Amino acid sequence: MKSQSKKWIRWAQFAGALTVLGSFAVACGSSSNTADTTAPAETAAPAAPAETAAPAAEAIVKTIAILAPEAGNDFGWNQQGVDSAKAAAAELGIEVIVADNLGYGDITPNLRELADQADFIIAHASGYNTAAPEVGAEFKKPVAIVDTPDALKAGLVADYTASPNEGAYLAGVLAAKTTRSGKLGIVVSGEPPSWNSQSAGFADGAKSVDPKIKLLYSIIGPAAYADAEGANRVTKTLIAAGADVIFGQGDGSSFGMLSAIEETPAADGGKVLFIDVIGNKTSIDKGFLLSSVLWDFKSAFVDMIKDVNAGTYGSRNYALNLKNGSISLLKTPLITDAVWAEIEAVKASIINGSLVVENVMDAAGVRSRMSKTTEGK
Amino acid sequence: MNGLFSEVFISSLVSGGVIAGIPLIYAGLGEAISERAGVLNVGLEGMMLGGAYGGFVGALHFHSTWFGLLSGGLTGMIISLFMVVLCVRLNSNQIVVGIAITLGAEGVTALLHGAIYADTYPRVPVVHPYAIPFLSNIPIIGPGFFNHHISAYLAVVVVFFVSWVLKSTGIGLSIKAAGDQPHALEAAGGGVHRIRTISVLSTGLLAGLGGSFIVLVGAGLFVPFITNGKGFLAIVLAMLVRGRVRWLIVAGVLFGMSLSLTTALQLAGIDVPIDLVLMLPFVLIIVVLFAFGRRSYLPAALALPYDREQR
Amino acid sequence: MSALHDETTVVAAERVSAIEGRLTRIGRSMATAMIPVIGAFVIGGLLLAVLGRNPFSFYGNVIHHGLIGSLGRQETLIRMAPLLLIAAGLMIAFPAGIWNLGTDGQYVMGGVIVADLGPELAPHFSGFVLFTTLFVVGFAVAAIWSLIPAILKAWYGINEIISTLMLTFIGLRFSAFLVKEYFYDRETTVPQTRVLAVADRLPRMFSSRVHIGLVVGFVAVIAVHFMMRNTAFGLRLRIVGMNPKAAIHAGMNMKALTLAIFTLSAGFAGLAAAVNIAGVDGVVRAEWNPAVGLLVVPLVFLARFHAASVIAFIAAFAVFQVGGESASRKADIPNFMVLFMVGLLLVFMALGEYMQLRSSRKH
Amino acid sequence: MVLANELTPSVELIGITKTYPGVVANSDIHLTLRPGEVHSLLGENGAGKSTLIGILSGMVQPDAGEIRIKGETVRINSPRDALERGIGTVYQHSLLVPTLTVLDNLLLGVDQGWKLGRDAAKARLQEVSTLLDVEIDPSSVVGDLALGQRQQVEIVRALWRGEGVLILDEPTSMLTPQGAEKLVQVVRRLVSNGLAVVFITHKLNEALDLGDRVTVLRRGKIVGEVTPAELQNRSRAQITDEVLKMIFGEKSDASYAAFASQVSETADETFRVDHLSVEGSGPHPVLDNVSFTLKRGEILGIAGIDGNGQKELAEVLAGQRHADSGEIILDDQSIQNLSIAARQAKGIRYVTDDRHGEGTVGPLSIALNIVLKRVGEVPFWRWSLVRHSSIREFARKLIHDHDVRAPHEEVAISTLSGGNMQKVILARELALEPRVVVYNKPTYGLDARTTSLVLASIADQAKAGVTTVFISTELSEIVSICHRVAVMYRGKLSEPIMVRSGIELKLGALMTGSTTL
Repeated sequence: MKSQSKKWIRWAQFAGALTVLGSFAVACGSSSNTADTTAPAETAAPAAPAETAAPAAEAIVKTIAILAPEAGNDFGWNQQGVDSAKAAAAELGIEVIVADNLGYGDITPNLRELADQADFIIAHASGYNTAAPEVGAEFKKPVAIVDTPDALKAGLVADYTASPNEGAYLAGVLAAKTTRSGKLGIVVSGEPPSWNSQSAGFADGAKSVDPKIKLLYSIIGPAAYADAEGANRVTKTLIAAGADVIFGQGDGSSFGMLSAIEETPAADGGKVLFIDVIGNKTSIDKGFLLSSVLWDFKSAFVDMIKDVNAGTYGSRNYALNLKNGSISLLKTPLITDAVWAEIEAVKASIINGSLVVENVMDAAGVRSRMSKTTEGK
Repeated sequence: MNGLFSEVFISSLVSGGVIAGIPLIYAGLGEAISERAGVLNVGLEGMMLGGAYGGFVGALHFHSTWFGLLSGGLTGMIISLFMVVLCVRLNSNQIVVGIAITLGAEGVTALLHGAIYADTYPRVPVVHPYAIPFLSNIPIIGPGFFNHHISAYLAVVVVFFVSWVLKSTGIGLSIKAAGDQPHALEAAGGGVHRIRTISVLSTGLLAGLGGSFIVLVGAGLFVPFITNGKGFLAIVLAMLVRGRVRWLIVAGVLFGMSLSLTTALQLAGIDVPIDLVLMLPFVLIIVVLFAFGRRSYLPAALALPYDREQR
Repeated sequence: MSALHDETTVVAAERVSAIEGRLTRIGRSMATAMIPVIGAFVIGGLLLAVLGRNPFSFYGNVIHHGLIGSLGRQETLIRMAPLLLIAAGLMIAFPAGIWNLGTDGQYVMGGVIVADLGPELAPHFSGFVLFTTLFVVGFAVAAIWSLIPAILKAWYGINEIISTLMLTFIGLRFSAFLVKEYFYDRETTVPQTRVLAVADRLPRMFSSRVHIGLVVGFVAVIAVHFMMRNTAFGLRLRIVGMNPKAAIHAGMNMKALTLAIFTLSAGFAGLAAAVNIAGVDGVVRAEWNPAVGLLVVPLVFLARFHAASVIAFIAAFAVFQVGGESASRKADIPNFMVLFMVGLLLVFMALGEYMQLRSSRKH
Repeated sequence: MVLANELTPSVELIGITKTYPGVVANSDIHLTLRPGEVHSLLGENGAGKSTLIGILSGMVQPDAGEIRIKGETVRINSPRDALERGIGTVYQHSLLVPTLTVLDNLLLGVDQGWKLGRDAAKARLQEVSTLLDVEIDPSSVVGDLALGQRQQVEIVRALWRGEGVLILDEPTSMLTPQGAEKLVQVVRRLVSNGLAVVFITHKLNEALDLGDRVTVLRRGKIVGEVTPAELQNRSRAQITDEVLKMIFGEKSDASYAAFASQVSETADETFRVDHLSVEGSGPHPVLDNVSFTLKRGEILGIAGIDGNGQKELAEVLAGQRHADSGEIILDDQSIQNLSIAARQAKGIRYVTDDRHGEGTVGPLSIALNIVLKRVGEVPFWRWSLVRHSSIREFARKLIHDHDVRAPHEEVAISTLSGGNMQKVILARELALEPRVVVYNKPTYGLDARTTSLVLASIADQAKAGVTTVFISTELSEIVSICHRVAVMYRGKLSEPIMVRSGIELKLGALMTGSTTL
C-alpha cells in the first residue's frame, strides 16, 4: 500500500519535472534559434579526407571563438589568449566569442555550441587538442590547437606552438646577471611541455652566463594548479635555500609565489626578484617583478584568420618566437640599461641563428639541468 | 649535511610543513567536534573556502591579520548555519547538504573574487612571526617549529582547549552523548539540537579559521579554489584520530611535513617520477590507517538526524 | 480481536482515500518537485539581478540550450551517460551502507586502462567485441582498484570514507604516472594516451550524436533498481545496509557481501569511464580528473535510490550544466554561476525533501 | 498513609490525551501521585503506560490536558523541565551513553557548567549505591557493563536528583530475586522520605506487593483503581481477580500453566556441548569450559544474572561467535566448523534477546522479516527473483498460527509492539523443522499474557521433540517450563539439576556466586 503510493510520487516527480521544465522552456525560449538544428547526421561519420572537407571558397570568417580552461583575467595563459583573440578580432573587424573557465573535463558541449556559432575556433589549451579537431571535422569548421604540430590538416586544423625556450633563455641570462647569491629558483605547478621548455631554456640561459650557477627546481605539490598556498611554501623554501631570483610558472599558484617573494627577504637581507611567464603582472606588482617571458598570440591569430579567408588554412603551423616578436622579455625598471643591452645582444644572436637554444620538452631533460641540494658548495 | 641542506633550508622546510599543517589542524578539529556530536560535516571544504574568502576580505578591509582571522571564522560560522538549519533542525541528509555547501561556496567565492579582485589580486598584510623564547633557539628544528604567527600556536592551544572541554566539562559530555546516544542526552535533560547546533557552529568557526589561515599566513592572497581539497583531507584526519583530538596536532603537522618532504626529495634530486613522490602524503595516511586505525571508532549516531519522538 | 478489526477498517479507509487522493497526490508531488527548483531559481535570479543580468533571459537560455535546442539537448543526453552509470554504482553502495566516496578515483583508474587498451585493440577487433571488451575491462579495473578499501573494510574494519577518499587522491596521481611512464603516445608533446579513432568510437543512435552509452546508462540504472528490489542478492545488500547485525544474525557472509558491494559499485564507475572514453573522449591525458562522482552522490541520495528519480535528477542536472555554461557565456558572467546554482538547487532540494516528508507524515 | 492523602499531590494529571496517527495512546487520563506513596501502574503492552511516562518525563507532548505539580499548572516541554521539577525516570530501555563511564553518564545533563565536579559526584555515587546496596565502579565504561548492571546505574541516576517523583518503568525485569527484594526496600525507604514513586509493571503480584495504590490502564484509558484502603482490607485473591479483569477485560487467562512434562527416559541424547571456552579481555573467561548434554525434547534452563556469559554461549551455539576451544555435537556429528547458515539448515535455531538490534530489520515488512534467514531460498525466491506471493502466503500462515496482531503482513516490523515482534521472531525460528532451539530471554519486556503464550509455545515445541536451551533471568519462568536448570556465573555453567518446587532461592544464591557451584 504505502510503497505503492511512494512509487507514484517518484514517477510523478519524474514526469512532473520534465513537463514543467519543458513548459518553462517553451515560455522562455520561444525565440528559437534556427542554428541549433544544424549539424547534420552525416558529419557524425569519421572525419572526411582533408581535401574534400575544405570549406567553400566564399567562407569568410565573421566570428571567431576562443575556448580557455581558466579565467580570462588570470594575468597568464588564459588572459594572453583571450586578449590576443580580442585584439586580432578588433584588427580584422570581426566578432569574437570568449568562453573561459571551461576546465579540462568534457569540453565537447562547448566546442559544438561554439563551432555552431563561429566560423573559426581557437582551442586554447593543450588538453583540447583531441576533442577540438574532432568537433571541427564534424562541423567542417577550421580549428586552431596548441602543442600538437603533427595534427595539421588542410582547411581544418593548424597548430600554434610557442618557442618560449628562447624567451626563457633570455630570462635565464637576466637572472644570472641579477643574482647576488648565485642561486636561482624555479617553481612550477606542473610539468606540461611548454613549461618544461621554459625551465630548460631558463637553465641554459643562466648557465651561459655562469656555468657554476645553482638552479633549484621544484614542483609545488599534489594539488598544484590553484595551490597558491603550496606555491608560497615552496617559494619560501627555495629562498631559504639561497635563491634570490625566482622563475615562476603556475596559473593561480603564481600569485602565491609573488606574495612569498614580497614577504621573504633573501639570505643577504635584500630583495628577492620574480620572473613571470606568459602574462604581464606589472599592474599588480609592488616592485618585485624583474621580468616576464611574454607570449603574444595576436599575430598568430591574425595570420590564421587571414589564411582561413584565403583558403590556405591547415597548410602550415604558426609559431611564436623571438623573431616574429610574439615572444619577448618584459622590460621593467628593475633591469638596468647595461644588462638590457647585453640581453638585446643575446636576443639578436638567437634571431640571426648564430645562437641556437635547445628546445627540451620532457621532464627528465629539465631535471638533468638542475642542481641537487646534496651537491657540495 | 653538506651542500644546500643548510640549517636555514631545513628549518624552512619544517616551517613550511607546519604552516601547511595548521589549517588541517583547525578544520580537522572542527570536524572532530561535529562528528563527535553526530553530524558528518561534508561541507567542511566549503566552510574553509568561505572562511578563506571572508578572511581575505576582512584582512584587506581592516589591514589586519587578526581582523582577517576573525572575519574568516565568522564567515565559516555563517556558512555552517546552512548545516545547522537544514541538517540539525530539519533533519535533511547531511551528505547532500555538505556537498551543496561545498559547491555553492566554490561558486560564490570564485564569482565574487572574479568580480571584485581579479584585476588587482591584492595581497593581505604581511604576517609577523613571533619567536618563542628559548624554544626557537633550538638548532635546526627550533626556528621551524617555534617561529610562527601567533595564530599558528593558537591552533595548538585550541586543540588542547577542545580536548579539555570534551574530557572534563559538561558540554563536552553532552557533545559525546549527542553523537553516541542522543536519546540518553535528551533523557538526562540536555538538548540534542542545542548541542549539535553549538558543535556545527564551532566547526564552521574552526573551518573558517583554517581557511583564513591558508590565505593570511600560507598564501598571502586569495585565488579561487584555494583550499584545493584540504577540507576533505581534514575530514579524513578527523576520522583518523578517532575522537582523540590531541593527535590532530601530530596528524596535521606530519601531513604538512610530508608535503615539505616532497619538495626536499625533488631538491635532493631523488630520481623518481614526480607523481609517485606526490602520492606519498596520501599513501602515508593509508599506512597510518592500516597500522593504527583498525576497527576505527565512529560515533554511533553519526550522520543520523535526531527526532525526539522517534526511537 | 476488536483492535484488529479497528485496524482493518482504518486500512480500508486508507485505501479509499488513496484512490480519491491520487490526483491531488500527483499535483502535490509535482509541486514538491518544482518548489525547490523555483526557490533556487529565485535566489539565483536575485544574484543575477544584483550583478546586472536579466535572470529571465539567463534561465531561458539554460532551458533553451540545455533542453530544447537540438544541439544542446544532444549534449545533455551524452553528458547523462557516465553520470547514470556512476549513479547505478552508488545505488548499490549507499543502500548497503557502504559510503563509497571514491568514485572519482575508480573512474580515472578504469578510464586510463581503457584509453590505453582501446587504440591497441581497435585494429584487431571492432564493434560489439571491441566495446564489450573495453566495458568489461573498465569495469574490472575499477573493481580491482576498489578491492583495497574493500579488503581494508571487510578484514580490518577500516572506515571506507577515509580509504576511498584517499584512494581517489592516490588514483589520480597513479593514473598520471601511468600515462607519463607507460601509456604516453610519443607522437604528441602533451602526455596523453593514444587516441581511439573517431571511427572506432561507440555507435551513435537515431542519426544524432548521442552514442549508445546512454542506453547502457539507462539499462544499468533500471537493472540496479530491479536488482536491489527484486532479487535475493539485492535484499541481502539492503539488509546489510539497514541492520548489519541482523545480517550477521541471519547467517549472511559479510566479507563476501562487502567485497561484492565495493566491486560492483566501483565497477560501474569504471564502466562509466569506459563508456565516456569509447563514446566521447577517445583519450586520457595525464592529470585528467573530471571529478563527476562527487556531484552524483547528492543526487542519488535525494532520489532515494529510485531509478525514476535518479534519471530525473541526473537529466535535470545535465540540462543545467550544459545549458548553464552556455547561458553564462551569453550573459557574460563567469560560469562559476553554474556551480553556485547547483549548490543552491541541492540545498533547496534537501529542503523540498523535508517538506515532502512532513506532508507525508501529516497525511 | 492517611497523612499522605492530606498533603498536596506531587503531581496531578488532568484529562491527558495523546494520539499518534491511527492510535489513541492516552485518552482523558486523570491520575494523582501523592508524596509518600508507591503508585503502581498496571497494563498490557500497548495499554499506554509508556506514553504516559513519556508525557511525565517530558519526552512526549500531550495533545490535550493539564499537568499540575504541587498544585501549580505547568508545561513539561522537555526532559530537562521534568528533571528540574524533580521528576526522575528509569526507562525500560537503557538510556545511557555506552561510550561514557558510569560517572560521566551520571553527570550528563546535570553539570552544564565548565568544570565537571567529578569528585563530588563520586561521593554522591557512593551514597546512592550504599542506599541501593549495589556496587558500581564509577570509572567503568557503560558499554562494557551487562544489561542488569546498566539498569542499576539508571536507578542510581534517577535517584541522583529525584527529589519529588521517581518513575520506575519495569525496573525489576532484570534483577535477581534478591536484587528485586533490595529494590523494594529502597523504594520503601524513599517513600518514607516523602517521595512519590510511580511503579510501572505488568506483573500483577509485584504491583500489588509494592504499590500503595494500583491504577490499571487498558487501550489508553484508565479502567480501574485499587485504593490503599481496599488493598489493606480485602483479600489478595479477590483483588487479583478483579485487577485481572480490568487488565484483560472480562476473560482472564494470564496465570502460568504448568507446562513442563516429563522427558521420556528412552529419548536419545541429541545435542552435546563439550568444554566450550571463549577467552575474554576481562579478568575471567567469557565462557569457561561449558559442557552439557540434552535429550530429544528436553528443555534446559540456563539461569543467571545478565552478563555472565549466557548471551555469548547462545551466540557460540548459533555460530555467531567463535569458540576458542570445545565442541558442539548434534546427532554425533560435530557442527563446530559449520557456518551460521549451515547450522540453520541442520535445524539449529537461535531466538535472540536483541529484537531490535539483530533480530529484525525494522524498515522491512513482517513478511520479509519472517524469511530473513531464508533469503534466496526456494520457494520464496526462484532463479534468485523474489516471489512476493509465496512469501506473503507463508507469512500470513505464520502470522495466523502465532496470533501476531498486525494489520497485514506488509507493514514494517518496526511498527509492531515488542510482544508481536517477538511472536514474529518465534514464528520464524520455529517454522520448518527446528531440531535444537536456543532461546535468549524470549519473554523480556513482554506482558503477562504474551509471556504465557510464548512459554506455552516453547513447551509445545519441546513436546513435539525439539531440544531446547532456555536462557532466562526470570526464575519463575524457568521453573514453570524447564526440565533441568543450570546457572551461569562468570562464564562457568553449574551442573544441571532437576527442576522442583522451592528451587528458586538456591538458584538465586548460585546466580550471585554466594554458593559454590
